[in-house]
Amino acid sequence: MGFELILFYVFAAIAIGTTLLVVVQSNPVYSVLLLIGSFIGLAGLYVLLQAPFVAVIQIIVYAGAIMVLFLFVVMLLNAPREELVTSGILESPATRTIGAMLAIAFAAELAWALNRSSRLAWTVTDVTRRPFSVPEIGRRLFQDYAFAFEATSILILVAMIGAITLAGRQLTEGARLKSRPAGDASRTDGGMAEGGRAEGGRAQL
Amino acid sequence: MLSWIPLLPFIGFAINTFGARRLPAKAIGAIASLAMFAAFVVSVVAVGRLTAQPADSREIVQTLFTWIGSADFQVPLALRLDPLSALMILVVTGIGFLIHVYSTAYMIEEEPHEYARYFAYLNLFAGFMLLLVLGENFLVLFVGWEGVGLCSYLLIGFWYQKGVAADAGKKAFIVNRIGDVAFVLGVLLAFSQFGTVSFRELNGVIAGLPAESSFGVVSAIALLLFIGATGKSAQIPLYVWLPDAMEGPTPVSALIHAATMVTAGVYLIGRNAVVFAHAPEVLTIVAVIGTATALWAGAIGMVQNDIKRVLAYSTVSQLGYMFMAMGVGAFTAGIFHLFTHAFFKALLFLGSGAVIHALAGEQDLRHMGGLKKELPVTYWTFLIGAIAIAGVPGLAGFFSKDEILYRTFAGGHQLLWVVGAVTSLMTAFYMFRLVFLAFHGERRHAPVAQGFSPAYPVVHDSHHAHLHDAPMAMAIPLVVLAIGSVVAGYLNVPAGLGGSAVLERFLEPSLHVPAMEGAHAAADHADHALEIVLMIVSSTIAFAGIGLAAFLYLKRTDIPDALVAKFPGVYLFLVRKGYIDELYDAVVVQPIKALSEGVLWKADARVIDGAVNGTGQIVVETGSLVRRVQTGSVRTYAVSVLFGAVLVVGYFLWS
Amino acid sequence: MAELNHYLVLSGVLFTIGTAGVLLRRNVITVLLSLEVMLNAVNLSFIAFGRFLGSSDGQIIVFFVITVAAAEAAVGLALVIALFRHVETLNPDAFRQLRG
Amino acid sequence: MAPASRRAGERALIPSVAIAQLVIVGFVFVVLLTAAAGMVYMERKVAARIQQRMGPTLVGPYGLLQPLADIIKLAMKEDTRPKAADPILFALAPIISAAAAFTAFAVVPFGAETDFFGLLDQPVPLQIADVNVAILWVFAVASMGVYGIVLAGWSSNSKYSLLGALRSSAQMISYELSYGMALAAVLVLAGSMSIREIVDAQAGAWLGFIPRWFVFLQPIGFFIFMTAGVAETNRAPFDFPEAEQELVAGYHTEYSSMSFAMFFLAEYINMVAVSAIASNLYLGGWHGPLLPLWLGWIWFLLKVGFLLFFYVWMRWTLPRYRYDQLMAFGWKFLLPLSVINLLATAAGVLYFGI
Repeated sequence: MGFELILFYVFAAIAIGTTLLVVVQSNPVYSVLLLIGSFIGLAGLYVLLQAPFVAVIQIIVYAGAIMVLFLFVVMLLNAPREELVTSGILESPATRTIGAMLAIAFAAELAWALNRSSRLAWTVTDVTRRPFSVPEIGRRLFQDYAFAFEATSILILVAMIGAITLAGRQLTEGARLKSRPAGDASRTDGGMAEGGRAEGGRAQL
Repeated sequence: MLSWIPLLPFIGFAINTFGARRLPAKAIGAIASLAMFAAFVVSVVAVGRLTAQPADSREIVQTLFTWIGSADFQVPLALRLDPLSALMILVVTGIGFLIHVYSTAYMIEEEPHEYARYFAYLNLFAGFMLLLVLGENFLVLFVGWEGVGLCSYLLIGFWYQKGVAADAGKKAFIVNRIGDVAFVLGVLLAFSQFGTVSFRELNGVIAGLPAESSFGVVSAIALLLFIGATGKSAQIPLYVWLPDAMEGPTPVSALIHAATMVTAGVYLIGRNAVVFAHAPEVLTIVAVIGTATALWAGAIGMVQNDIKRVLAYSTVSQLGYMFMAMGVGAFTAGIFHLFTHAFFKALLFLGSGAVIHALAGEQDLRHMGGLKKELPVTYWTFLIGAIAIAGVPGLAGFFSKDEILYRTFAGGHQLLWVVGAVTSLMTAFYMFRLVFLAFHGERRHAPVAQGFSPAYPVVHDSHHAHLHDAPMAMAIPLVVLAIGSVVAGYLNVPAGLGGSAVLERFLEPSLHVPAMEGAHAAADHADHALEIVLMIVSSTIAFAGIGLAAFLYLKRTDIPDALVAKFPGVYLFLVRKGYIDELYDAVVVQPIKALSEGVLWKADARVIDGAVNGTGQIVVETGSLVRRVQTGSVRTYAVSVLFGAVLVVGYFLWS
Repeated sequence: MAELNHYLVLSGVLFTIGTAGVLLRRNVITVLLSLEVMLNAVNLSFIAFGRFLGSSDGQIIVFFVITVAAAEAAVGLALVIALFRHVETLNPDAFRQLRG
Repeated sequence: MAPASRRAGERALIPSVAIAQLVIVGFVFVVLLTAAAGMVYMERKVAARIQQRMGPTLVGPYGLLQPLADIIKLAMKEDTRPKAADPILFALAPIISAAAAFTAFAVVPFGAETDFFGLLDQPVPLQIADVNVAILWVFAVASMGVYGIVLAGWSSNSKYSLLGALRSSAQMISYELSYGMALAAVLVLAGSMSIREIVDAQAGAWLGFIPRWFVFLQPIGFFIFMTAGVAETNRAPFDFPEAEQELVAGYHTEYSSMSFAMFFLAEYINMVAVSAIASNLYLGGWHGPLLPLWLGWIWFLLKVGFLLFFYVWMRWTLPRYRYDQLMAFGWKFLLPLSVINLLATAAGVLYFGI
């Protein structure tokens, strides 16, 4: 049992453990942090897979940017713990049970598919043991995948604008205030008050 | 360089369209006229270059760009200048320019922006007309063809406040459509059969074929094109729009409905001389139709009382002459007549315009008379025009018309010749009836200004006041055209009079028709004696007509009324233009109306609307069913997605 | 050393966990996190395949996945905030206004 | 963190080298700790000098033992925690910060390869791990550092902490962009992401006397890097997280004793890391005139020292920005500037083969 295999099991354990906790955790803040942990585990696996570049990117973008975003939102919304008894909201237990069953079925299918493919016996060509150097990845990214690259950049731009328009409050509220008769401003105040609560964070608990 | 010829008027059009409300009237008129003059100059230069080339291969082609390119169907937007089109552009730009100048004075009483609109249309027309005559292939020609049709519609209905004018415009447009359909069909047939829409290629291909003894493809093409021509050039049965077109401003009648557009049909046949030459039956049809039109229109023209309508019918009749010439294979003669006719008919129209202008809108001959003293310039120029058209020796009309008659006779169509001769008698008669009624005798006063078109505010009460003769801007074009009407004929003095048929030899390359060699040869070494004789005959006919007119309308002015009283039927028949309009209305218009009514309330309302509404209904129904799926619960959606995933994966695992 | 199947099994497990999270949790944010988990599971299999087939495509595709994930997170979270302002809860079952 | 270093260890086949590696790791750790302590002393001294005071003098000669005293004092204190605070995160936050600070150093070389005067049968690089994506690694760890602060602020459940945390995280995220752009410009020049290779690319001199340091090719880049670096480490004039006048002590208001010390430690280690990286990327690392290569680490220490002094100097010279000014500066000036700088560099490399 080689060193690399040990590492694999270590990282796999980290990934699975943290991920499980992410899902069962009732406090979103913990979920976020645990997910970061699982990302780091995955990054380790990427390194084992001779993809250090992706590993680092994974940490920078996922752990460093996206998760910070999540954390901020959680803090901004003052992360209400999941209400175990859902008051007023009509739950659909049927969907939940069906969902659970489907998830299990899916897992079964995956398992089946895997032990099928295990007979395919992948063999590693030694050429690929060397990690792909960053320059060559970059070259492929900007030559073979140039179009996809540009498309994604546009996607990002659109997402950014969309996020701002969706979540940006004071701007839109201001605009509404201008465009609306003054009598209607009460709702805006409500919004502001709520914003204040969100800003205040857990301090109010 | 060629492209500039149609382009210049278009530029003028653009300027006058967008500057309509900003530019002063003088500027507008000046711009329009300048555009035409520039086009004329360019044309002259172009023609100069053309003539510089060796006589048998004279042509300048300018391909601007590939207009339509699909597989083997390549249509370039190309202009081609050859002797025929050279003649045409000279006529269009030259006479067009004169008429523009004339219009600047004639339309001066219009509102400024109306004035601009008028000149914009006029320029637009000129541009399209030039495109028409310069087009290298059928499609380019067709653009011009439709363009001039549009402009004629716009200009006939220029005073759209007048219901009559608007109706006349619509009538012209619709009647022209009928011809255009045939024209398009002809072009399509030609393309499907010979795979080209270029004149030269088509004629080249067909020249290779033997003349069709029986009615075949070429004949079909020729016939369709001819029908198109009848639409544009107001021949039986589609001539009915031209008289009504007189509702438009007089200069428009002069330019579009006398000198240029209406001759497009003749030009079309000349352009495709080879095609027609290979379809003898169609040629015969052309000849017969032309002759019939000439006679019929002449007959109606004799009894009309509206000065412009007389001229209109005269135009129709003269066009009939041209078609007759074409029909007997005397293409040169036909084009020649087109050329001379452009001069004197434009002159006559402008003259009548001057009269109308002077009389503040009066158009009825019965309320004119004695204008000789008051409108000297108009009178003399008009007189020259009349003499020219009557065919008095020495003037333009004589040479061209005589050429046609001679060719007809020499071509072995004696019957047509007889009819033509009679028609020329009529021509002389109604022209001088017009002259005498309008200018001689003493003034028959009009009921004071009423029934005038709103466009003519009463300048002054026409009672006893001194009428003002044509102002400079109108007089000069009249004089120039008068000169033209005199000298134009000498371009083509027939060999019989020791002339050397310059024009004929000039046009030869364009109108040269291998298949007609025989006829031409026959005509050429037909003894000049015959030609002289025929000339004498036709001149005497002309004089006879003049004399008759003089006798009836100067000496015994009672006889006409007596005649009317004697044969009321005939008179009424002619005055009512042979009830043709009524006939068409009954035979064509009403049935179509009834049919469309039926379609509207049966097919349209029930079937089509039903289909549409039904579709909408179905959509609504299904929607109200399907919307149940949209539970709005994100979880449900997620579950369904996963369900799909499970299915797909499962499928791939089993297969 | 670790075979391809090790990685595939791992990715499958992670994916299932993520799926379960998406379907069962009552907190939108946790649901979004579970989505990220699923994406990562897929990324892992991509890279594993890429490495064992000896091509760099796997890694490149992962870049695109990460980019899209970033966009998705941004918009998704913005939506969460906007929704939270209307209905004072994060329970996905509460967002029912779009019922047909 | 872990994967990279472990891979380095795995690469070393000969035991003695492996031992040397471990030695180096421990050495780095110790040096960093002492460096932090030294920094405290230096900071106080320099501050004092700038303010025309004597600074610490009592503890030990010239007050050299002052840092030790500080540490003991901190250790002695009671470790308090607000009632409503989130216990786990409250404890975790400082650890994350410190760990991130240390990890950044894993890829920073501080000297040429050496065999320690023949002690080893094969030269080892003076560095923990030579990764071929080292720069990105630094970047990644820097982004990890944010969590320590955010969690500290949020978990200690006090307005000041939260505001400080939000501010500092926003600030760090904003400045990371310019930071990364500046790094990118350098690696475009060097054509590699391994810091060691970048340093070696700066060996030698132009015209014999101007050392081939990238700072001469990248003056703007250096400026951007240092500015962003200061902002990353939340030092003056960008020390908003602990803007005393506004936020008491920012995100670590509620912390005391060792957990506070950890933040303190993290801050100083970050400074050292940034200085070390800066001197590697721009000032030619251990390359310099007059000294043989195996003594290059002296040059390295000198450069780092100078940069650290520069830090302190700045702190006591420049006034603090206002928060909106800070953001405006970061987004509207520094970022565009760094983009332009990157483009210009790329163009230069592409067309003039610099």
